[in-house]
Order: sequence, then structure tokens, then C-alpha cells
Amino acid sequence: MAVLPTEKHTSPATPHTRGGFGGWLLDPKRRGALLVTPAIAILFVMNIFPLMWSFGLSFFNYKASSQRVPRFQGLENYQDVLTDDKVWERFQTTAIIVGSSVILQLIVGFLLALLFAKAFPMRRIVLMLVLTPMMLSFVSVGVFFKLFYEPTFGVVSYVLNKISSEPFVMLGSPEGAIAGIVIADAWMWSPFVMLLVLAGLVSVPKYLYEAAEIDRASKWRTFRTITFPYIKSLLLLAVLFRTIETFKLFDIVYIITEGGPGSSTETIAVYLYRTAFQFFKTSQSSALAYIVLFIVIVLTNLYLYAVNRRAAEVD
Amino acid sequence: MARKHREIGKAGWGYTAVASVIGFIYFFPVFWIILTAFKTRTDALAVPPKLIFTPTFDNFVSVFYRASITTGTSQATDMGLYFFNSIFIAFTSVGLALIVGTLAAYAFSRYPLRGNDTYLFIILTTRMMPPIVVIIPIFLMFRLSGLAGSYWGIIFLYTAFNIPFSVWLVKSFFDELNPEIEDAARMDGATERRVFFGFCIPQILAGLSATFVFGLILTWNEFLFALLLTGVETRTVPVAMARTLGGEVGVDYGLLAAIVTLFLIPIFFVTFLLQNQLLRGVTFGTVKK
Amino acid sequence: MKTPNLKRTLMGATILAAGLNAAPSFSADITITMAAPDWPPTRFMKEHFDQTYTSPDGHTTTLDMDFIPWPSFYERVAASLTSGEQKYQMIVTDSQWLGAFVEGGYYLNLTDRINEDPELTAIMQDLHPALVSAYSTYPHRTRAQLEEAGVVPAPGVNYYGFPQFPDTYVTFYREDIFCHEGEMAAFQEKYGTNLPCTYEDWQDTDWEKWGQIGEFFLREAGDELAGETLSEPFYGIAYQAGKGYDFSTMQINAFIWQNGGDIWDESKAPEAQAEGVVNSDAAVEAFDQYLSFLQYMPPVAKTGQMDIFVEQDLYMQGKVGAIIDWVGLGEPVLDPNASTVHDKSAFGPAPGTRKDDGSIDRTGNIGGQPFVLTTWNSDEVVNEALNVVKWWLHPDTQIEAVKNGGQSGLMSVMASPEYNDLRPWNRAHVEMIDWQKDVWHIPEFFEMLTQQQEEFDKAITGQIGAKEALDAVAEFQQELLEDIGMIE
Amino acid sequence: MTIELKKLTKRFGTLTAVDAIDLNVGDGEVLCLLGPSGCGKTTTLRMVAGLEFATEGDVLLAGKRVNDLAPRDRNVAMSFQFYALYPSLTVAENLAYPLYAEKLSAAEISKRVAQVSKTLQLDGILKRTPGQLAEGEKQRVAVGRSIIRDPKCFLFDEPLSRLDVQLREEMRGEIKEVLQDLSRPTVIVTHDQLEALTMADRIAVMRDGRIEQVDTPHNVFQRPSNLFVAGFIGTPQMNLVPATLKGSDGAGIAEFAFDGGQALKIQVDPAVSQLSPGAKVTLGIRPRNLEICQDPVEDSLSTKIDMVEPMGAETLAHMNDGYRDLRVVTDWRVPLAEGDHVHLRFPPGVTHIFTEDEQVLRSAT
Repeated sequence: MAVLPTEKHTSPATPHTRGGFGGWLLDPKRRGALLVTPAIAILFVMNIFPLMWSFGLSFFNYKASSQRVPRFQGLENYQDVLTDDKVWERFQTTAIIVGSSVILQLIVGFLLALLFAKAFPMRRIVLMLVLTPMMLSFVSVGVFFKLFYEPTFGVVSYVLNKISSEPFVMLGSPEGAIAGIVIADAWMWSPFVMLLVLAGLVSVPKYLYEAAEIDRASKWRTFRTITFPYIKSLLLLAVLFRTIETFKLFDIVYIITEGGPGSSTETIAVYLYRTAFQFFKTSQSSALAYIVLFIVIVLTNLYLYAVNRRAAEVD
Repeated sequence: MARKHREIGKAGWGYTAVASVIGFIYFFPVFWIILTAFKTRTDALAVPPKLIFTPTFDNFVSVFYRASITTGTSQATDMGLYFFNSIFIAFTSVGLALIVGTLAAYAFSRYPLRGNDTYLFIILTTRMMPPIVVIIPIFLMFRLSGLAGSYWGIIFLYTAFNIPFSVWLVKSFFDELNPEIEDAARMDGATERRVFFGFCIPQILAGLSATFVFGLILTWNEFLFALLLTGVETRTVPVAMARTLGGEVGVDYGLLAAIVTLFLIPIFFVTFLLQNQLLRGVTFGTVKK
Repeated sequence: MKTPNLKRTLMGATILAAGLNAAPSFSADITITMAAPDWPPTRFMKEHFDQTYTSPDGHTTTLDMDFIPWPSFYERVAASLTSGEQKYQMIVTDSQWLGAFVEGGYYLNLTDRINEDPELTAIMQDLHPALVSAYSTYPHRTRAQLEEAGVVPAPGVNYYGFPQFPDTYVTFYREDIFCHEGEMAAFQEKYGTNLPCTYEDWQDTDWEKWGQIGEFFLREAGDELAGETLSEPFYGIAYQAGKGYDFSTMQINAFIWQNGGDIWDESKAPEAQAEGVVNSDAAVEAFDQYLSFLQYMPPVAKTGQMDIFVEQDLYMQGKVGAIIDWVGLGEPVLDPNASTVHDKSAFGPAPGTRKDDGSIDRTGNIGGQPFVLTTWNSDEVVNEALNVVKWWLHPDTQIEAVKNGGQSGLMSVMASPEYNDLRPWNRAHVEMIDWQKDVWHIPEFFEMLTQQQEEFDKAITGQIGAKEALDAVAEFQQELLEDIGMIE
Repeated sequence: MTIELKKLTKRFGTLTAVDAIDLNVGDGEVLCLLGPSGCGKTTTLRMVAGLEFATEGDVLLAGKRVNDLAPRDRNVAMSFQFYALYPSLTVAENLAYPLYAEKLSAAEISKRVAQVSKTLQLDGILKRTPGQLAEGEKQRVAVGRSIIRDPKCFLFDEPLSRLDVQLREEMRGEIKEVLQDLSRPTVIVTHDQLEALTMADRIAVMRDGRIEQVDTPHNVFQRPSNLFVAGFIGTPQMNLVPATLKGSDGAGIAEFAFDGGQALKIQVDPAVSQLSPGAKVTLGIRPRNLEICQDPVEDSLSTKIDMVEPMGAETLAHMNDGYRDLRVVTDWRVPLAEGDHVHLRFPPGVTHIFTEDEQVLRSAT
């Protein structure tokens, strides 16, 4: 804030008196722009510029492992990517994993939030137990869940082997492998959803619940008419954030299954990694990344549309 | 129905017991990791899995020391430095993002520009890009600017990653405040600086704390960029952690668990301290009365 | 490792950026930064360098090793090279990466240097030809092609790398079980042949017996094993069958080669085909044989996750009687802190396919890593780096390396009388190294490998059959290689 | 149907919010719980509703002990201070809300909603959500929601506190009218005595968790049973003047001495004879009962006008003789000037005497 003028009276409407460049710069008319500048500058240098760079690359046939001079080839990369069955298969896998993981996170996060919505002794401490998973690194979550699932050494396998006579080989089938990844990811990030939902629950005025109790509303009706409206926007926010992040899900998949069995758990993020770093199809991977970005932007806009429409209804 | 029921929203120790059991089940994988930190490799992989064993602190020693190949003497692993790096880099960059983001959020909220929403959306967009695609340009940029391997390089990068989140969240807090009070303060002769620091900031402190914790959680474990952009002396714990994942043996579960356990402590502590703000902060702006 | 210093680091960035490209021509201070995976063989190199190296040219030379965690090693190196960071003067590399990074212009062609420098020539002559073929040549030349030339270095061949850690896979087995009299007798009775107990027994072990061992030692909890009652299931055999990296290809290639099949042969490009070779009847039969043993292995094999580390762990925790794994992973087996079988283990050559004449073909896929020089170094740095190469490949250094958990590719070292006794697997390693061939080295190798691992994984997890998998691999490779002009 | 509270007590930790109160509300009766904030009136109401639990004592609804019943099982209707309208529902849905539990047909529900909305003039706003309503409308919806079904009793928590003065007056009338038709026991919690005086059949004045007096509005006002009630009820506040009894004649003529040497001989309740001369008492007289006269008389005090506040039809004058303040309300036409010396007459029979234990001294009627 040191850049702000120090004069005693600087209501936004008052013209500034200092002259020169400093005066021009500190003119209240420019204050908004001035305040935004540092953020935009950092973003531009660190994010937007590299993004544009790779956007440019996506129209060439550049391979980082080749000395050949890159040739401009227009939309060919986009065409290649979009007509590649492999890519569509990976998108499908990603959709399944994102969908089931986000839904599971919502359910678990929601139930946890209900659990912690009540005030009870030691809540602060018990809540920390549940918040911890999202503070772990992806790598450690991946490694230890893989160990839990391991048929010989794993805790989960050990318990299940005691119950059933068949050896537990969860990651051996495509369905099992997807489940394994979804469980690990949902375990890690349900607390995030819980936090958002809990914040919503805490914000519901208590008297509404009392009124509903007096009005003899059923639990379900109370939830539907009081609780849910209060947490709806936060739930949507949770869905938005988690969808964006799960779309990028890489480490957990790569560690737990490496995309296997076959390619049944290979998400678009893993495939992107392979294309860019293992196959060195730098340009093609940029094109694919922009398609991913496009999809996420569409999803985000759908979300924002839903939220705004609701806001319009209320007004 | 003659059973005594509880008042709405309050519960007693019985509830605590139930919640603790559920909480602990949820926590169990973490508990297992912490337990593993005290196990030898053989105990860590024992079948049946061991809950009771003779704890060893070797893993914790190995976090910081390892034996030389040739002489067998113990050498420092520099893990202490990596812990310092992680804390320094994460706190600085999240703090920086919060400051820069708060300024921008204030502007977006109070001095809307033409196309405000578009700018905001572009800012959010940078968060959606799969990171893999910007790695090569960023890597090259870092090399050209001499930022590779330096603290400031990785700090600025993380700052950039945290800005979208900070701007969006903090803006929603500012939007909740009543600008009339600020105008009233201006009428009373308060400077812009006083309006900002004296009126706005104190009111959204809880929100700022929540943003800080969220940013910290999202930054704390970042791996890919840290791997590629830090040097030997600016390396962070998640990168150093990877040395336990394979080499001469597969995953060194005990060592990994020890590092994870130690690495959990700072962020756990911060989250615990700011827990109340975390809950209050999130509600700001997102729930309309 | 140097004492970390915050201030120096903050200042160091600029100095580093400014200083690397133009190495001063008459300075006596040379720093060689080397990208190395973080594991004992490279740590030894660094420590031993600091203890023993003096520059023959009178420079003050620092070997600055950037120890990168193994699992992230490839990413870190690839990002550094392709971004043009030019940070490293030397790099430890997997042999398969040669093509990609030579074509990218990052790895330095040393052919002329080797030709001009008699010391280097001598080293190349002493290195085992299988290693030279796999670790040094690009475009790839097979051992046979090199030997045909009759001279080392062979004319018309480009040389790049030197062995940092030459690796082969051998059999790790439980002496206490395989040499248990009761078990031996029972095995003899059941199969009419002996349970391999001594090194010589393993020299005579083929895949058929490997399968019998697997079947024989498949025990439930409650069964007896070597006179003791098991509380958990026990398995006889394991080898790599993992989806990751090359963790099934390395073993499957052995089966295919031994059975008379082949992979796409880059040394015969552009005539060599993929279609019809990769999915030949011999290859399918070999792959089927590989798959047929999985049923005897620990259940993780069914998930396609039995990589080289998982089988090692299963062995070290006493869940499996014999595994085929890299010599580089042998050291922990002897470590009482990591291994429950540290005092019960012995090592033999890996099984192979019995030929009509009764001999056993053990053709295998070489492992390990060479190290290379990079292209942006000044002559002075290159010269000094080659001094380091000579120091490293000096027999005295190599013997020390072997003593400290490393391996040597020098035939003179392997032939020295003390060598076999330095580590318990050395005899098997020497025997195996003669059989080694390598997978492809072309820049597209990763794309081929990934697709192949995927198809193999489907077969391993029982989703498709051997033929289907190899057909898919062949079709993919044919198309890809035709696209890039490697097949005409 | 009745509400009975027996030795009802609520403690929060060491704090006793409600202290063993007994109270009956008859069928069709409107009882106001009146008291300053923190006196325990809301807690009492919430215990009747079942939102708080009695630490001791019983709550009986229609003769049945309901202590252990959840609010939903008590069949009470309650209107909350902040109305507690469900923000996501329309007015019509809010009104219908309590009916869902009764499993009525959709037709029946809409019939009742129509009825209530007609009674409370909500027809025009049925489709709006609470966020779009004015305060008065919200209040009416809250009332409507509580009267839409047939509960055992009605409970109102500060029903009018958020309305402006005019609206408050209007609503007072409306609510009173509605309540008369319903003829159920009703408890209204308020801190506004005007509200209590106008709406209640009886008022229970509370202080510190205890009931100080339960009586009709008239009696609470005219015959306060102790110093607290006397001081709490009535605007402007009753004058409470410490005095010493000099003597009395048994027929209620008593003489009092005041600090500063003035004395007064007035007619009070004959029970004053129970006191012996020299007893410390407090005299209570409403500002409207004091008469201003120009010349001193036997039952007058001389004082000086300190400040004059015109209140429209009346004038409030603050008097001070150097020892005590006295408030007087007179017709606006009486000319008063600040600084004037005047005499205040205590007319016979309107002065209350409170003994040292703050209880009123009054002979049984």
C-alpha cells in the first residue's frame, strides 16, 4: 500500500494535485489499475506468457528431442489429437474417474460435515483428524494406498483376505483399479468438501432449525428446505474446484496404477505427461493441453451460469 | 416418545465418542503412515500387519543422516535445509500471493474496470491449465532469467499459482463489506490507506486467514515444479522425499513415513491454530443472507 | 556435499547462468556438474572421486553431482536437456535414452576422441562388447555387428557412453529352502529331477524346471515349508511383470529371444520389420510361456504391479523362494535391516531355454546405466571430463566400486581372481553379461515401450491373450516406424 | 387447554436463568412475559416450546407433563424474534410448512393458506421469498405460520421488536384480534411494556429469573406489588422517593420526612399503620398523579423546575429540589418555565408505599 497517496483527503472523486509522472500514476482514476498491476504482472510473467508460448507451439510440429527446425502446420495437431481414439478413450477414463471421485467426495465430505456441524466437546481436535489427509503429499498418499491394496503386504488386503477365501487383487481389473484410485483421491479431498459444506452448515441461523422443529418438519424436509439452500452455492463451489483439480489428477494415478491394467486408468493428465515428456511430442501435447483447458473452461462456465441463474432467481 | 432428546446443534461427550471413532477411522491411513515411521522395513512389510512392535527411531535419524558408501561414517542429508526451504518458500509465496491478491481483489471489488469479469475469469483460467504444458516454457524462461535454482524463482512461481485463488476468495470477502461505511470514513477525513487498513482489512481477517491456510495446503506438497526448478540448495521436502521411492530397493516406507510425519507437523499446526478462521472465512461471501 | 549457504545460493543463480557457457580457457578450476540418480553406485562415485581424483592436467577439478531421486530422474534430466538449460557436463542415462538425446543434440559424440586417445581406445577394448553395444553405440550396433568389424573401436560406429553401473538379472534364491533335504527329496520324487541348490544346479535350470519350482512351492497357510509350518501363503517363484517403465519388457524380451523370436531390430533398419516379427509364432509361444508362470507367483502378479522392487520386497520378506532380479538390487537383500533372508540367500544365473543340444540359452535384456558427456562443453571441460572417465574406468577404481556395491564392465576386472568373491552374485553376473542384448535406442523408444507395456499388462492381468497383445504391439510399431521412416 | 409451569428452573452452568417459577396460562388467555433483557423470559418461553430443557420443575401442556418431549411432539406454535422465515421458500410455502407434518391433502393445505393469507392480508405477496419482504410483511407471515395449524398453545418471542412505531401499533391490534379468535393459551415475550399492556390478559413481570408479579395489565400498572414492578411499568417511570415515616393515624393519614428537611402528610393505604415511626420507606407516585400548585399545602413538596419536555398533549417536567428528582406530567396548557419554584401535591390514595424489603405495603382487599 506504500504506493498510495498519503495526502489527508483522497476521496476517489477528488482530483489529485501532485504533478509529473508520479501524479499521473497516483491519480485516483488509475487506482484500480494500479492495485491490480502487481498481481497481473506476476501472473503474466509466470503463467500467461508461458501459456501463450505453448499455445504458439501447438501450431508447429516441434519435438523437444529433435534438432529439426519446427514447421508451422496450422491446426494439424488439433486435428490429430481430436481424431485419435486413444485420446477419446483417455477422456472417457478421466470423466469416469473425475465423476465418481467428485461424487464420492461430495457424499463423504457432506456426511463428515453433518457429523461436525454439531458443537461437541473436543470438536476442534477431532476435526483435525479429518482435515489431515489433504495436507499429505500426493506422492505419499499414492504410495501408501498402493501398499494398502498390495495383495500380500497390504492392510486392506490382509483384512479382506481374512473375510474372503479369494485373494484380494483389487488393482487387477479395470473396475477395481479405478475404484482404488477413486478411493484414494476421494479420501484425500473429501475434507476439502467437508470444510466448504461445514462452513455453510455453520452459517445456517439456529432459529431456522428451531422453527422447523416447532413446525414439526421431518428431518428430510428440514434438510431440503433449510440446510440445502444454505450450502448449495458452497457445494457448487466445491464441485467446481474439485472438478478442475481432479481433471489434473496425475501423481496418485501414476503411482498407484501407472494407468493400468492396460490403459484402463490412464487419465488425460497421465497421457499428457507421456506425450509431452516421454514421447517428446511437444507441440501435440500443447494442443492436447489446450483442448483440456477448453473443456475445463466450458465446465467452469456452466458452473458460473448455474450460479448466476440462481442468483438472478433470488433477486 | 419419552426419551430425553438433545437441544438442537449441541451434543455431549457421547457424541464426541462417536465422532472420534468415525474421525479415527478416517484418520487411520495417516495413523498407519505415522506408525510406519517407527517401523523397520521388515515390520513395515510384516504379514500380518503389525500394530504392536518395537518402535525404532532409525527412520527419523535417516531423515537427517545417512552412512557414507565408502567409509560408513554418517553424513548429513541436508534434509534440515530442505525443511527450511519448504517452510520459507511456501510461507513467503503464499503470503506474497495474499498481499498481491488482496490489493487486486480490492481493486476488482471497489474500482471495477470495464470487462472486470473477463479479467477475473482469465485469472482463474491460469489455474485450470494442466501444469505439464507450461513446464518447458517456464523452464526455459528460468534459465534465461537466471532464476532457476534460486529462491525467488520458485517463490514467484508459487505466488503466481496462488494468486487466482487469493483474488477470487478475497474479492468475495470485500464484496460482502458495506462500502457505505468506507464512504462514511472518507467523509470523516480518513485517508485511503486508513480506509483500507483500518476498516476493510480488519473485517476480513478471518477470510484472509482461511485463504492463507488453503493456499498453504495447496502449495505445501507441490512436486513437479519444485523438482524441475529448484537447485540442490533450494530443493524442497517433496522433492527430497522422492529419494525414498526407489533406487536400490523399492519404496523405503519407514523413511518416507518419517519424512511425511515430520513434514505434516508445521502445516498441521498452522491449520489447527487457524481452524476457527478457516471455518468462518470460507462462509464469507459465498453465503448470502 | 558442500555446506548449504543461503546467501551463496541467492547470489549463485546469476553466477551460474553467466558462467557455464563460456568456460575459461586457461583456468585451472573446473567444475563438472553431473546429473546422477540418488543411489549407492553414484554416491560411491562421488565419494571416491573426492577421495582419490587428481587431475592429470593439473586442474583443480570438482565433481558436482546433482543427486536426483531415481523415480524423478528421467523428468529432471529430460526437462533440463530439452529446455536448453545446459546445466550438466556429464549425465548418467539409461541406455534407451541415447537416441532421443543424441538426436536432440545433447549427448556428445565421442568417436573421434576415442579414436585419437589410446587410453580411451584401450578402455573400449577392455569393456565387454555387450556393454559397448548397448551403452555406447548410436545408431545402435549389435554386439555381433561390432565383433564383425574385428577392431575396437569399430569403423563407422558412433560412440557415446561408458558404463556407470552395468546390470544384469540373476536368480536370487533361498538356500535354506532349496537345499532343504526334505524338500529336495520331495521335489525329486515329484518331478524326477533335482531341486536346484548349488550354483551349478542353477546353471542347469531351464524354464521348465522354473515352472516346476513354482508349482512345487505353492503353499497355503498351514502347510509345511522346509520343516516349518507356514502362517501365510508361500510362493516359489517371481519375476518382473509390472506395468511401469520397462518392468515386464525386460523379462519378456528374454523369453522371446531365447525362443528364437525377435523384437524389431533397429540395427537392421530400415529393412527390419515389426509386423510378422514381433508377433511371430515363436514370439507368441514365448510370451505364452512367460504368462504361464504367473499363476505360481504372489497374487500381486495378477494386478500387473509386480515390478522389480515388489518382487525384491516379496523375496526379502520371505514370501517367495526364488526371484529373477537385477544385480543392482542385490545389496539390500544382504542387509539385515531390510531383509529377513539376508543370511539365507544365494545367487545363480537366470534360467533359460534348453536347446536341442542340451545347452541353455540365457539371452537377456541388459539393464544398468552408462554415463555420457554433453555437447555444450568447451574442449577443456571435455578433456577433463574424459580424464574423469579414465579415472572411473581404471581397474583400481572399478575394483573399489565393486567392493562398494557397484559393478564393472571391464573384462579385465571381471577376470581378476578376487572378483568373483567380492560380491555373492558376481559369478552369476559375469556369466549372464555374455548373454545380454538391448531393447531399442531410437528416439521413439518411449512411445514404443509405453504401448508395449500397456499391451503386455493387459495380457498379464488376463484381459487379452498373448497373440492379441503381440499383434497389437506389432501393428502399432509397424505404423509408427513406417511413419518416421525407420521401416521402408 | 392450559399451560402450567411448576417450579420451572433453568441453569446454565452456575448461572440461574430461570429460578423456580410457577405460572398458569388458561385457555384463551394471553399472557405477556415482560422484563428487561436477560431476565429469563425468553428462556422460559423456549422451555415451554421444548427448545431448552428445564433443569428442574415441570412444564405441563393441557395438563400433561411434556418435559421430555421434543418440540415437535408438543404441538406448540411459536413465532421467533427474527421471524425465522425459511429463506428459500416463498411466503405461501412458508405458511404451508407446518401443515406438512399433519399429512393434509394438497387441497386442504391451499385452503388453509388462503384462509390465513386473507386474515393477515398476505394475498399479494404469496409468491415472494422472505428476502423480498418488508419487515411488517415478514412479521405477518411469521404470525400466519404459527396460526395456520391448531396447536395447543401459541408462543411469541418479541413479535414486534423489529417493527417501527407505527407498524407496531398496527400489528398489536391485528395480533390481538387474531389471538382472540383462536382462544388458545398464548405466551408473548416482550421487553416493551406498551405491547404487554395492550395485548395481554395478564402480565408476568420478570426479573433475574423470577416472576415479580403476575396480574392483569391494569393491576400491574395500578397496583405494583413491589418496587421493581413499580419502577419498570409505566412511562415516564414512577417517581420513587425515599422517605422516613414519622407517624400515622391508623386510617391511612401518614406523615413522612424527606432528606433535606421537607415533610409531607398524605393519605396512603391504611396498612401503613403496621410500620412503626422511623421506618425507612420508599414512596411511589406516578408522574401523572402529581399535581402542580402555586402555594404549598400540607401534602405538597416544594421544588424547582429543572427541565421541561413538551410531549404534545402533555408536558413532562423534571423537578429537582437539590435532593431528589421528580417527574411530573401535566396538560400541555399548564405554563411551566425552567427555574420556576413550584409545589407538588401528592393527591390522596395514589401514593404507594414500599417497605425496606422493596415490597408494597397494601392492605388486603
